[in-house]
Amino acid sequence: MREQMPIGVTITRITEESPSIRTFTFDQEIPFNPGQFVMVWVPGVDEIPMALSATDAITVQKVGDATAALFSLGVGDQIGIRGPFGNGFAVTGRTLAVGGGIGVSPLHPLATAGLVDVFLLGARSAEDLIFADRLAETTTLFTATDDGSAGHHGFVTDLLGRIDPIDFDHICVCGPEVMMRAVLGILERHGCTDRGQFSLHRYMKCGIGICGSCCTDPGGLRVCRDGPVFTGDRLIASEFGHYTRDASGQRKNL
Amino acid sequence: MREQMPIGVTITRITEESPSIRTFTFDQEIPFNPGQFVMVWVPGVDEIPMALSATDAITVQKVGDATAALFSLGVGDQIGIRGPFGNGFAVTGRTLAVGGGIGVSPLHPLATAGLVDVFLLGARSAEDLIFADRLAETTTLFTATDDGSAGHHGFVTDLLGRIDPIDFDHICVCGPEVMMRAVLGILERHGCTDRGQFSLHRYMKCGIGICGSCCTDPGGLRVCRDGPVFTGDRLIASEFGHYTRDASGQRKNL
Amino acid sequence: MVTLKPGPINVGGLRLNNHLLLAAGILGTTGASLARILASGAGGVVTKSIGPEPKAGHHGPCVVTVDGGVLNAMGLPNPSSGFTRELEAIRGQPVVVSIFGGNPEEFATVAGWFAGNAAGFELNVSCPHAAGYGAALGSDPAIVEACTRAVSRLGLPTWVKLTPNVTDIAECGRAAQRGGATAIVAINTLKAMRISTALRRPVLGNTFGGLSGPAVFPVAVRSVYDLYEACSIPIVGCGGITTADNVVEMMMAGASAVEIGSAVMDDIGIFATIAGDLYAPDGEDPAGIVGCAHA
Amino acid sequence: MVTLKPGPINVGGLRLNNHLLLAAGILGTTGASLARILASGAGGVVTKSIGPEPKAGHHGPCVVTVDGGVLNAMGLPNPSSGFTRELEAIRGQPVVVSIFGGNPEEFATVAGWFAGNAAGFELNVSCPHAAGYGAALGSDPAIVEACTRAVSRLGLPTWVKLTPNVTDIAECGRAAQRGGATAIVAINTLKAMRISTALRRPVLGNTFGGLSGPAVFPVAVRSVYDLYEACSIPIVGCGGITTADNVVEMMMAGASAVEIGSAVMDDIGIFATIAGDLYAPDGEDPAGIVGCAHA
Ligand SMILES: Cc1cc2nc3c(=O)[nH]c(=O)nc-3n(C[C@H](O)[C@H](O)[C@H](O)COP(=O)(O)OP(=O)(O)OC[C@H]3O[C@@H](n4cnc5c(N)ncnc54)[C@H](O)[C@@H]3O)c2cc1C
Ligand SMILES: Cc1cc2nc3c(=O)[nH]c(=O)nc-3n(C[C@H](O)[C@H](O)[C@H](O)COP(=O)(O)OP(=O)(O)OC[C@H]3O[C@@H](n4cnc5c(N)ncnc54)[C@H](O)[C@@H]3O)c2cc1C
Ligand SMILES: Cc1cc2nc3c(=O)[nH]c(=O)nc-3n(C[C@H](O)[C@H](O)[C@H](O)COP(=O)(O)O)c2cc1C
Ligand SMILES: Cc1cc2nc3c(=O)[nH]c(=O)nc-3n(C[C@H](O)[C@H](O)[C@H](O)COP(=O)(O)O)c2cc1C
Ligand code: FES
Ligand code: FES
Repeated sequence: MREQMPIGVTITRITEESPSIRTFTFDQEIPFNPGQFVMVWVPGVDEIPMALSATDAITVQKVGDATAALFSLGVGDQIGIRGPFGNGFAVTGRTLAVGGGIGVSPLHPLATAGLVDVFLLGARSAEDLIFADRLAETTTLFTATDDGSAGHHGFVTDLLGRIDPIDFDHICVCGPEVMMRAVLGILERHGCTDRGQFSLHRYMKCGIGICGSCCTDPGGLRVCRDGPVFTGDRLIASEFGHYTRDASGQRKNL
Repeated sequence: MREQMPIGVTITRITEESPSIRTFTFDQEIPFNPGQFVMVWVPGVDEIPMALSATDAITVQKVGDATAALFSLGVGDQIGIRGPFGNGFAVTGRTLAVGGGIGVSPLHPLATAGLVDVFLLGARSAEDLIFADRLAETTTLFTATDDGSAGHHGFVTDLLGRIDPIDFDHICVCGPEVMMRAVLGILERHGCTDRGQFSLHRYMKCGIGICGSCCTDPGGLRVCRDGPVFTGDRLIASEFGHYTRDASGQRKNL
Repeated sequence: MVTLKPGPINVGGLRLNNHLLLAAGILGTTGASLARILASGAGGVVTKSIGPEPKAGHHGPCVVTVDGGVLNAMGLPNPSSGFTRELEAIRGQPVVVSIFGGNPEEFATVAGWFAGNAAGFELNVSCPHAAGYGAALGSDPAIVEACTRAVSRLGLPTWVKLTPNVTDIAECGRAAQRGGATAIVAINTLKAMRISTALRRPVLGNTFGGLSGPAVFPVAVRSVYDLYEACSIPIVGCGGITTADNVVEMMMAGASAVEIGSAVMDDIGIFATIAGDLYAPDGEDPAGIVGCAHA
Repeated sequence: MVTLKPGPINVGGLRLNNHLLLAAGILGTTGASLARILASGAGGVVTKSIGPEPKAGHHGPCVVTVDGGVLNAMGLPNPSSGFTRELEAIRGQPVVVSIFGGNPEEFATVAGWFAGNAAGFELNVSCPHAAGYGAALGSDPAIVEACTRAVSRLGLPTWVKLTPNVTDIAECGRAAQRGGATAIVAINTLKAMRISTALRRPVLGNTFGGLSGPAVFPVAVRSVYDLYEACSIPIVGCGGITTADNVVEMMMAGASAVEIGSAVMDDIGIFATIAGDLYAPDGEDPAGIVGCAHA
């Protein structure tokens, strides 16, 4: 067992992507594969999993204590980073990305690496469609908003209905689990669940596959270590889209 | 710090070299440089330093408890081996070896490797001139005995008087410390102490340079780690030939 | 290397498929995960420690890896009685339910919930980083005895897991034995901590935690050896095991079976790997190995 | 990385050339060897522990290296009063004489021999493998206090080295402080053992020994942190240090200086190596670092 203490990084830039989403750029590059995540230590508060949205950045939606504490930090403040952990996306050939809300975060470095051909991006409204400009530079971007304030008026899954998934070797997906389950359903109908790569969120404590808090039913797959990216065929008969667990290990329906 | 527990070896052959000296050959080869030693664990008794006289053998003179316990073992019995430790001899070019008594043990593998040109071998009497036949095969061998029962009647150092040490790039020496000190004196007179490589014996407990029991004055050189082989120039103004220390660290004059 | 004859074994009232159990708190929060480890070659599994109330555990960081080990302060997160449903998927298998409480009554209450579907219990009186639980009780032999008695009374196999963070672990072992333990498990983690020099504060959310992994193996072997001299009930060795040779060493120290935790991190197939090295048709009778290093 | 301003320091009554001392029992049997370490960059040295009678120590094996550490059972070999002559070569240098005895009187006797040429004393009430000495005394706070008082009475700097093999090291620290210690040293080795599976017996001649090296670093940091909260005298951190960052971490936990032992095995030039990384002209004031990880 090799030592892997958190490294200390200093925040060098904070970008307000939307009222509830900020990108924190720091002073060190972390070599990673798009889709891998780090454990972000907010000193005195907690440590939480976050995808790397770039080699030196995380993009965070404020949802609770630790993310609020992150939002209270400024340029020059320090945070701790452990990782990168997990498998990340694995693509070759034609790739479609489907991101919903903050789920665009792990897909962003895949796109900026030039590995995404078509990108379907959904959010509640125009202001939540983050990274859209940059994604449009390297991918063919289609957007959807719940309120119709930009792009297609409706769900990002609607956009998928207009595309033939079979045209793509890989379909990389990250977003709310209900949305991801809907995408999986579409792939199932096309008989290509194995082309889907879904990045899951589960409650994580260790990030290194030992504590058990992120294990999923029925296979006992560890999201932090065996994932966070799983192909659709491994998710089809699972808890995915149905329930998850909280910090104590109790089931919570989605 | 890497794990280095003693390995268990099984004695496969016991050769009686003389009434008080036996070679114990075992079932495993230990890659080593001639002059390196191992710590030999006689289970239930003690652990003592012994030069490797071959890649799979030690040659032992019975002098006290642990060596007596070794002599009580038979073929099929197990002992523990830690090592090899220390530096060993380093020779290139023309090499002279000078061995006295059991001191021939670490010089033997140097000779069998074809690295010794001339070998001066001394002992109390003919029966103590161990390894002589084998040494004669690969080196030009001259012998001396205290009682004149074989070779020159007198000390091995007398033989050195008939040879010009300056003809050799290296003079490798192992034997009783008084004899080694006499050799060092001869080299000093020839102004070539740096060509001498003396293999020292000191009380050893750890064998890995940490406990301090084998440290010499005045430099604090560790025989187990910085040695056991030292060039003559590093020994000239030292305790070498004058005193040593016992298990408690008390000085004992030689 | 020493190899052992394969086959099921009986230890401390339990029948196990082999000598290798999953240690408590390692991938032990869900039935599915325990089933995965059983399917991967473990002879038995110990669950996450379950207590009287659901607990979210300590704030993070909860785990960091260090040189030769793992440092953790999970804080005993657990779903409490809700865990019964996790056991449904693995009913009838060699599943030891690890339990904790703040006093003998709480131990008895928690054990009661699982009396129907646990093959046995392991009492956690040894976690070094949960105020009021674990080692807070386990360093007092009288409390160890009382907690053990409260559970052993139920008549199910009762293993007691001890802490090495005491002056004399043998005294705690004797206390567990007096309380009716059917086996002793040693060891839980060593109380330890690290500081982030970059952030100038303890790295664990809880400041203190427990050290496990190869770093503690020599301490675990010593503890098992001590306990073997002091007690007559079987001992289950735990702490730092990563190889089949480590298993043999623990058994020679006096362990009748072993638990493996941190090594799962580097290789989730560790049970099959070790079993492959440890067992051979012409292997020795394991009974002859247990405690053979004692003079 | 944090760097410190170089320069001599004062700790527990001693003036040291830097924060880095050689730990007791490591290359500390002869004056020449201590002089070598001083010349190689150590800020001070602690000698081998010296006792009331010459001792040959335990039968071998006395030392084996293990994964991330060293396991030893030297058995306190020492030349007793004869050691005074070893100190002649290093008179006037920052040499702490480590001493041991079986009771307060013996501690006082041994200390008396060296009162003339020791810069200070370190009381070994912590060696885990010498019957009747070391940890046999050091796990009883009352005895720790009495031994400390017997030596501190001489008026020389009196450091007391504690064992981590107790339920509560802070209690022992407070006892040393009451006894008049000018500093506390933590930690000595962890009680441990290994078994040779090939030879089916404990590998150390003494069966039990002490674990040191990187494996124990998290235990040492925790001990120093605990002691810093419990005591007001300076603490000297020891156990598993191999890098300058480890030194900084120990200091943040509360150490005013550190001792380094096992790391000398892999690099006898370790003091210069660490000093080279640790000190810089524009480094921080060390006083600001000590204990800064405490909330
Ligand atoms: C692999 C992975 C990658 C992620 N990447 C991103 C990202 O790029 N951007 C982003 O904004 N969010 C990301 N998240 C989600 C993020 O971890 C949570 O939003 C964050 O932990 C919430 O913490 P909190 O204290 O602010 O919220 P809380 O008040 O603690 O809880 C809010 C919700 O967040 C979730 N949560 C809380 N703690 C954890 C935890 N330790 N592990 C997992 N989920 C938790 C729970 O579902 C909880 O209901 C990712 C999660 C995972 C597992
Ligand atoms: C590097 C080295 C290589 C050696 N190679 C050989 C060899 O090839 N063949 C051989 O016969 N002998 C060799 N010796 C000497 C051998 O180690 C001792 O003869 C042996 O340790 C004696 O042990 P004992 O218990 O039988 O004797 P004891 O009764 O213990 O003592 C007899 C004498 O042996 C010496 N001795 C005892 N224990 C040790 C110890 N742990 N370390 C060093 N010296 C000790 C002491 O000087 C003592 O006075 C070597 C010694 C060293 C240091
Ligand atoms: C992440 C983690 C969580 C743990 N949780 C528990 C627990 O809930 N109950 C318990 O008795 N021991 C727990 N332990 C201790 C282990 O069961 C085991 O005693 C210890 O890790 C030593 O074994 P190892 O070196 O094989 O990991 C935990 C250890 C780790 C690393
Ligand atoms: C070979 C060896 C001998 C030791 N001898 C002593 C001793 O005589 N007195 C003592 O107080 N500590 C002794 N120790 C303990 C060390 O001084 C130190 O406390 C311990 O090794 C932890 O530090 P480290 O990890 O840097 O080695 C010894 C340690 C070793 C490895
Ligand atoms: S977060 Fe611990 S196993 Fe995944
Ligand atoms: S034998 Fe220990 S230092 Fe040489």
